[in-house]
Amino acid sequence: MVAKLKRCYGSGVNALTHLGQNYLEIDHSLIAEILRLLRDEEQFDYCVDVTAVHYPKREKQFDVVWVLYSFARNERIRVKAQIADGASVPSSVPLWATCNWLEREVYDMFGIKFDGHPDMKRILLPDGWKGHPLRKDYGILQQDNEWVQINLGIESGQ
Amino acid sequence: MTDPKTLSPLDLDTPDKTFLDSNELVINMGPQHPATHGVLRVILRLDGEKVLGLECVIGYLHRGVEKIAENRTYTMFNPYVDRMDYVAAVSNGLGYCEAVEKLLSVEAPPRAQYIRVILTELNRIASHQLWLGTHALDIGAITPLFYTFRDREEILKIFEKYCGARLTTHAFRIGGLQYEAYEGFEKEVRNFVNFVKPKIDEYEELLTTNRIWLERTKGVGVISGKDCIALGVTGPVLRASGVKWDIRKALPYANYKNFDFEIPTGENGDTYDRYLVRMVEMRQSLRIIEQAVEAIPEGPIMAKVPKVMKPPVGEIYHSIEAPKGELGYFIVSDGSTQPYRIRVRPPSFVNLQALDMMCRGQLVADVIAVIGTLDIVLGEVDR
Amino acid sequence: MNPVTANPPVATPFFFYLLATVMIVGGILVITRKNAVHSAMALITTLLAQAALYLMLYAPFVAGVQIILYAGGIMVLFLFVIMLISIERAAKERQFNRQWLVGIAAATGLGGLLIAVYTTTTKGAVLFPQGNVSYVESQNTQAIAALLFDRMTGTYMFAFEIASLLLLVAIIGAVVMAKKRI
Amino acid sequence: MHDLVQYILSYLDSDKTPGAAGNIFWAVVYVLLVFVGLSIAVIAMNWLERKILAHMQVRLGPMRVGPHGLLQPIADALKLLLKEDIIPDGADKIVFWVAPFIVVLAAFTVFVVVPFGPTHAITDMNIGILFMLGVSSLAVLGIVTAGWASNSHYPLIGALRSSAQMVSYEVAMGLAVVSAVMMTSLSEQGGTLSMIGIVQAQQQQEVWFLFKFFPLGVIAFGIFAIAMVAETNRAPFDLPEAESELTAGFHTEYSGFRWSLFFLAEYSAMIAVSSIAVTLWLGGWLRPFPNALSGSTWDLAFSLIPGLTFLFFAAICFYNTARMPKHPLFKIQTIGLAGFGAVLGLVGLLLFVPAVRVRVNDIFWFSAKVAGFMYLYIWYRGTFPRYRFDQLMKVGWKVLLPTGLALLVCTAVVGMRSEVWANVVVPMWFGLMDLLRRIF
Repeated sequence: MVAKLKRCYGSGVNALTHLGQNYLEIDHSLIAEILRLLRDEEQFDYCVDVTAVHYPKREKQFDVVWVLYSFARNERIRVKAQIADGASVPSSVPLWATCNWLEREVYDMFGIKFDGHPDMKRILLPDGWKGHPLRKDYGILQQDNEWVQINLGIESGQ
Repeated sequence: MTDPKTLSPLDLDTPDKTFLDSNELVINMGPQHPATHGVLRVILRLDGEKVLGLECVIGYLHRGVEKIAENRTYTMFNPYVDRMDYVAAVSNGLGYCEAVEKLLSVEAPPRAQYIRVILTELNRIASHQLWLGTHALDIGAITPLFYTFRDREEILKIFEKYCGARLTTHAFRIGGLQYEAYEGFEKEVRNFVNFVKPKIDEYEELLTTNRIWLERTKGVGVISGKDCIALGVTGPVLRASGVKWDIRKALPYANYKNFDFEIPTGENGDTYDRYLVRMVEMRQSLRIIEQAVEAIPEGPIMAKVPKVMKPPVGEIYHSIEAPKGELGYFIVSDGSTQPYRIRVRPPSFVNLQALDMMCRGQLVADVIAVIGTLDIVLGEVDR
Repeated sequence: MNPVTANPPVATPFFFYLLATVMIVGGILVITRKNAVHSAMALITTLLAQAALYLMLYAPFVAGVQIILYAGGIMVLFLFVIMLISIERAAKERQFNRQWLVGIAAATGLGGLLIAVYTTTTKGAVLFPQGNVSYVESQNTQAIAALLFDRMTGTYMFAFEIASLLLLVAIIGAVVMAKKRI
Repeated sequence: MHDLVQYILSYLDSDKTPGAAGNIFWAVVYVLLVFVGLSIAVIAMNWLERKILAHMQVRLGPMRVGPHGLLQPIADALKLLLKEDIIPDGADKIVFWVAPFIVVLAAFTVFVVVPFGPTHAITDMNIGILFMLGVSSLAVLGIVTAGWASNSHYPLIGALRSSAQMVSYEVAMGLAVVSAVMMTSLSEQGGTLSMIGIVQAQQQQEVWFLFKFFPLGVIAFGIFAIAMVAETNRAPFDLPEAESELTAGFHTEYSGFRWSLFFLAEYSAMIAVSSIAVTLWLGGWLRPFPNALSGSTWDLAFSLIPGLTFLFFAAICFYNTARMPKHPLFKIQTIGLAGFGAVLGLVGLLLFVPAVRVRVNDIFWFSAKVAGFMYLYIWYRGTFPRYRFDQLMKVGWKVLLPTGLALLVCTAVVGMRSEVWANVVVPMWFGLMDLLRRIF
């Protein structure tokens, strides 16, 4: 599988193993293609999770991570792509319906937009909230004071 | 942003005065509603009593567990995971400890493994009992609730005796266990198994062949195995739709490969099958417990783990079969004492996504049944 | 033993006028209330008062049927339908057309005609003959059954059955119309 | 003055109900007695339901207010009366205000014709059973208007469900009732709709209508027993107030006194429909085996049962008094329970007095049968899940209604040729039973 991917995409794909778990590092531009290929040709029919990691010091600040599982192969794989702040990622809702809420959560927590998502809005935090709490520059005590004042009628949520 | 009404997507604060004119009736169910199992809010679009569609509004219990994790050491974060799925806290702890152990490349000693499995399976039974009681209550049978709570109490007593807590147990430590099993632990667990076996028959007697229960659950909230996989639905819901997949068998963790047990599956993927699957799961858990109690070895309960944990740089995804489905932990370590990022893959959150699909075309009463059968815990949905 | 003498009615005129007033007030409220539910409630009051009047006339069976069919059955369906349509809008709309003058004229004319016929015919002949004594109290139910179904005296059977057939036609018609929409 | 006393005493020799005898004094007394008795019954039912249900569900139920929670219903009633009476802003004030009274009125008025004994009824109406069905059907109006006037979605859905349910089940209920009324026409004095007449017909035909034309009577009773649960919106047909779906259904927006009226109405409606069932099929006030076990010895034996029952209850109280914790804190409770037992015992002893015994015997048997139904209601609630609305309608229209119609035809045919039934079908039935018994 890895060889095939390498042949197709060359340096855009990097297959690695850490602690016995396989993962692919792929280029931003290849996300849609590779995810589709993994689902359709490699039978990764179950998208376990979509999440992101924030590295503020890097040029491309975000790692977006897809955890995929194949029932047929009984194998799990992670796909990782680096995204710059403000860049958007193709949505995988057409591939796996489960990505709907998972991508919304990534957007809610990191502010990463997914192109082609049917309903790109916040999920856990209220719609009017400012800021994305899982970014590293968002302090643990920080909150949207304005929102709290207006909607809850109190000075601070603490 | 400044308008408080942005809280309510369908603008329910000013009900449409002409709603009776149209065929569509919008009903807001929750966040305070007896049958939404916490603070789930469901906005239903109805045609009469038929559900045209629904939208879940979640996040009322959001506590930012993942953010907290980034500001705690690995050991300090351990109790927090209990607060997600507080009904199955032991499973949460097992998943977290194993994930960090993998990151540290240590393995808990065999005795610890066995005790872990016993407690986790006990917790699975407790979780299923709580599910059964509340689910039956939603459908209108009030008595099973008291039966299941009576028997769940015995499990909580064992937990309390083992680690001092009943619900949010914090039973496991990274690298093994802190507490040795108390004296008479094995005997009590054995007694419990013998005690609860006839009780499960009792629940089944009340419900399995009850005509009204059959009518209320058969053919309600049907979801096919294919849809389950597409929606990422796992756990008993997936198995009831005919997919024989259980992480304990597929990608064994802890020492589950040592035990002999079956994975129950359903055929129709309806509420009744999910009920049956969970009932069988309880019995299978008892089987695992019985085997584990017999085979529990002597030895240390804690592996050699450094006092200050600094896992090497790297990432790990580890998942276990929680009572509700696949519970996964994605941990990124930057080599410091605190996790750089912990992502929890909550089964309830993902399973809840299927609610819309399962409820379309059903009646309001079925929405209640389906919410119950999905077995969600809002602490885990919202984290 | 004649039940009428054994159990004489109490304060007949008082109750008659009370019930009659209730009926008239209810009737007026039915047509003057803008809120359809209020109208329906007024109509129910009228119907119940009417049932009470039947009781006073020693027609308990008719009174019972009145309560079951009209107050308990038909009016519930009325309310059912009213609740399913928008009341706020109906209340805002002007009621019917402005024809209340014509209405009053017609009502007065009709009332006058009734009074005129009543006064002229009772001068000589009796318009309302004395009720058949055997129909009162204890045999009331049986008497109605005899009138309808008895082989000898039952003269209204055909009319009765044909009326039920008419209702059946109405029901089928309603079902057909409703089905077409679905 | 003497005239008045004479007037009052004159009734005591009469063998008719106060209404039929035209005795206003006794009619008023009976109305008050029934009203007070009904209120006590509802209060007792409240306590019993909570206790019995609790014991079915491995818990204790109310235990704190009074010994074994005996004063809990009273405390609850006080709480309800003192609660703020909230009328929602958008509610239709007048209708909101009137609705609970319609329900209560309908539930209480039916007791005018309930026969607790051959003379123990407020009145005996010629159309008794028709009156009961008619007036109890008025309760729907109250429920519908309550739901509508609340101006809220859940009550409205609850009200719509409730009205559809009650109207549907009334049909099946009526059919079952008619078949019982048909059976009365086989008596010597001819058919009757009067509640007292129906019981007398059973006495005269020497059979409870439950066992008449076996199995026709049982089927009719079965239809009625199902329909009456639906009619009173109780589990498993409690959809209008399905807590898990509609919070509280049509009375979601009600609180305090007005809510307690709905509560009162629900329980008195339960007692009312149970009374109908008892009167129509279970021989009303007749004691068990009035013909098979007749004679003065049996009469005496059966007339002692009411007193013995109360003594039994008193004994239970004393037993529990002895089991009370011996702690100063429980002193008042222990004394209270003993006092309650003493009251029950005194009532029991009073019931042995011949003059009282004769008058109260009928009422006791009637109440005992109704109490059996009340227990059934609680039992259902502890056992069954709730039906879904379409299933409920399916049961009503597709099962009960056709069965009822077929039953009506069968009863009519069998009634016209009752001798054939008695001489051919019944022996055949018993023969079949005998055969089965021999085989197994």
